[in-house]
Amino acid sequence: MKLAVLVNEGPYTHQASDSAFHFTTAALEQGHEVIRVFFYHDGVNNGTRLTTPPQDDRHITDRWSDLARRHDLDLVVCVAAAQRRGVVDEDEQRRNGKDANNIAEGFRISGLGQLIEAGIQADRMVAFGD
Amino acid sequence: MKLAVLVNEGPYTHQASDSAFHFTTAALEQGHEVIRVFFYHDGVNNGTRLTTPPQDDRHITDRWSDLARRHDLDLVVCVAAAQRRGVVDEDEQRRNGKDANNIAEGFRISGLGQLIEAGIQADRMVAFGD
Amino acid sequence: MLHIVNKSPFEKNSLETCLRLSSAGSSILLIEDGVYGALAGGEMAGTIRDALADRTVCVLGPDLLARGIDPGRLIDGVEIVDYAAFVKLAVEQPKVQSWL
Amino acid sequence: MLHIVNKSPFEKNSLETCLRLSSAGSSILLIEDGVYGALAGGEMAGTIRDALADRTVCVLGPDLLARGIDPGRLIDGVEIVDYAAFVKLAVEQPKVQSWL
Amino acid sequence: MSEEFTSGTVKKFLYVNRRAPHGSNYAQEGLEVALIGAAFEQDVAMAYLDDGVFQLKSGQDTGKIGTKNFSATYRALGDYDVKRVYVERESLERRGLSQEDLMPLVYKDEDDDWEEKPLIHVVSAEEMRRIIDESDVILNF
Amino acid sequence: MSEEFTSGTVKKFLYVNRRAPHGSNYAQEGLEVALIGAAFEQDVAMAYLDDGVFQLKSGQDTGKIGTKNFSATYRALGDYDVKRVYVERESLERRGLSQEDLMPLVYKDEDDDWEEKPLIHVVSAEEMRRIIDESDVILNF
Repeated sequence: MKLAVLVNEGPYTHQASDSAFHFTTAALEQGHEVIRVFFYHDGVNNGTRLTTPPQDDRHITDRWSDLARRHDLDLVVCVAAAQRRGVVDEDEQRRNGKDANNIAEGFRISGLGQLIEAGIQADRMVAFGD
Repeated sequence: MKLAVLVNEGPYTHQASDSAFHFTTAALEQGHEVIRVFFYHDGVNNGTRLTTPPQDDRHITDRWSDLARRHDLDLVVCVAAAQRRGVVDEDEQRRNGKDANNIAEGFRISGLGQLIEAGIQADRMVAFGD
Repeated sequence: MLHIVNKSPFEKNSLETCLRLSSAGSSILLIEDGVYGALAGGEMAGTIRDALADRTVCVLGPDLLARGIDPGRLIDGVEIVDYAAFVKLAVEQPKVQSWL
Repeated sequence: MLHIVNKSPFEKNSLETCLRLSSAGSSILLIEDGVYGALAGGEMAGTIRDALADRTVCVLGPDLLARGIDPGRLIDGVEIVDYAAFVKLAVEQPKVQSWL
Repeated sequence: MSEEFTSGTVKKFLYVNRRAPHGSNYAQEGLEVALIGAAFEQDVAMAYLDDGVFQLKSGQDTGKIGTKNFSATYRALGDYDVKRVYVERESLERRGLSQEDLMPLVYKDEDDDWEEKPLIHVVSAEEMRRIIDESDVILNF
Repeated sequence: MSEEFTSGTVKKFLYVNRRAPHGSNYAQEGLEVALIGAAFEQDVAMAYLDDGVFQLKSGQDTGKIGTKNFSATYRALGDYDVKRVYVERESLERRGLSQEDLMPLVYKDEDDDWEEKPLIHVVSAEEMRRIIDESDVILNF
């Protein structure tokens, strides 16, 4: 079955990103196709490579990047939400005249249309948030 | 009177940072001394220079930076909370082997002790959050 | 003491807890979504009226205006304050607590 | 339909609203802080028991364990599921809604 | 827009709005989803319940808190071909509100000589339950 | 630590914990503040009420959700010279809990031959109100 996942909160502050990760992993293990993980609201903060969590804690962003690499997952960060919160890739850096970018490996920035498309294409969309 | 302000939520997602800004401005206008604004939890996300909010919206980070410049405000971002969320200055960039930093002008990263000190030194500490 | 409540009482329990644990003589300031607690016709109105017997209840005017609530819709006895008065409340009361 | 609730009913109104607006035959899954809603001794227990008459109520085991709640403390009839069963619930039910 | 994905598939999207405006921006960002979504030619409906009914309160003016007054954007719903906006009666009543407190949203009915028609339908919990059950993709903001 | 700031001033700090653990990290980051704060030789007390009482529930095991099990850290409170931990009885009762459900936190009393003494005091709403009123700096997490 085709599944899509929506993540509405940032890493560490709320459990949403953890729950979404475990759900996505379990879905992949059962052979389902996860067509997209969309990061909206504060969820965009999952996509920064600048985090350094304590050594004895999980690394939420790296975990998503790894999962994306192994399963060819499409991790999409909403551009409008990302601009408000300072998550930037090379394109956005150039377009908005910023002097740095912070997007993590495996994440891409795109429009809200990608969320709607996921809703249309997927058999189920499961949302995690506050 | 000596006041301290605590901001526990990031920009745009919650009104906390807006309320804290208006409160701080009003306090300064009345001649009070604001000895520190401390950013904790998701509040650390106020201190990134990479945001690009819509043209017709307020720029929350720039507004804090401007206020700090005009009133010599001490804007402190909690280091432990910042590491979890990817807010990085040059020191943190070096220490954690990151390839970029994103701290905004007028903000500095320091320890939680700065919050306790503010609580001891200030006559009143006012917290804004979720 | 100045107690600050910023959440709608229809969604979260902050106002209820603040009313349970605030003492006579204290001031309660409703800000952000907390201002909905002052609606005269709302389910919480009775509890707020009880509190008014021995506590002061204020709402932040700018937040009220943002939400389109006419002052005439508020519980009688609730005062409307601006940010300047918010600062004065924090300074006049010996202590401040935000019920986050 | 699968209804997912992730907030404690003692703090927020999500579970109450989910119970009001879910239909007979639907499944309700409590995750994260939502698992506290399944406590047999809690104030919400009566509402959950009523829902069990025509709906299925599950709690996510890993979240229950994290919070130190022994399965013996849950309302009778509430099922404990793991992440694999969470996925199965989402797949078996024709639609999914998270009450965020 | 993205016809390769959308052609042929029309799903019932329901956006459930349960939070007050301004205190957080879930309301604003939720509205953005609905408006973008309308361009995909899906069957879109909005549900307002719990504190979400405050989003539709008339007379909102954010001038003194300096945030964006997105409440004007709700008036665009009709232009974006969203014709079904449901508000739960019980949620209104618990908050001491009635339909008269809400913005008078309208749409122009192209099948009826572009007559202006009300967009908001105040419904019971029972009707809201059915609306939810009949939707395919349900997102809460 | 920072003696230039703290010498001479001893304030009553009260950390009010009202949120459940794990669903959000306010509990964990609030505990971090209390432990750092203890090093400043202030008079520190903890209050647990509403869903905050769940923070002290015994037997927490985050192994299967992969988050940090910071509940062990509460046992350090006594070592950090925090000797007053108050739990509101009404909050426990509404959740069907009693003191037996909580971690048995203790501290070693240096004035009483280092005897282990219980750290947790279950108090009424009335007592909690007085504890709050008597504090100087009150932070909610």
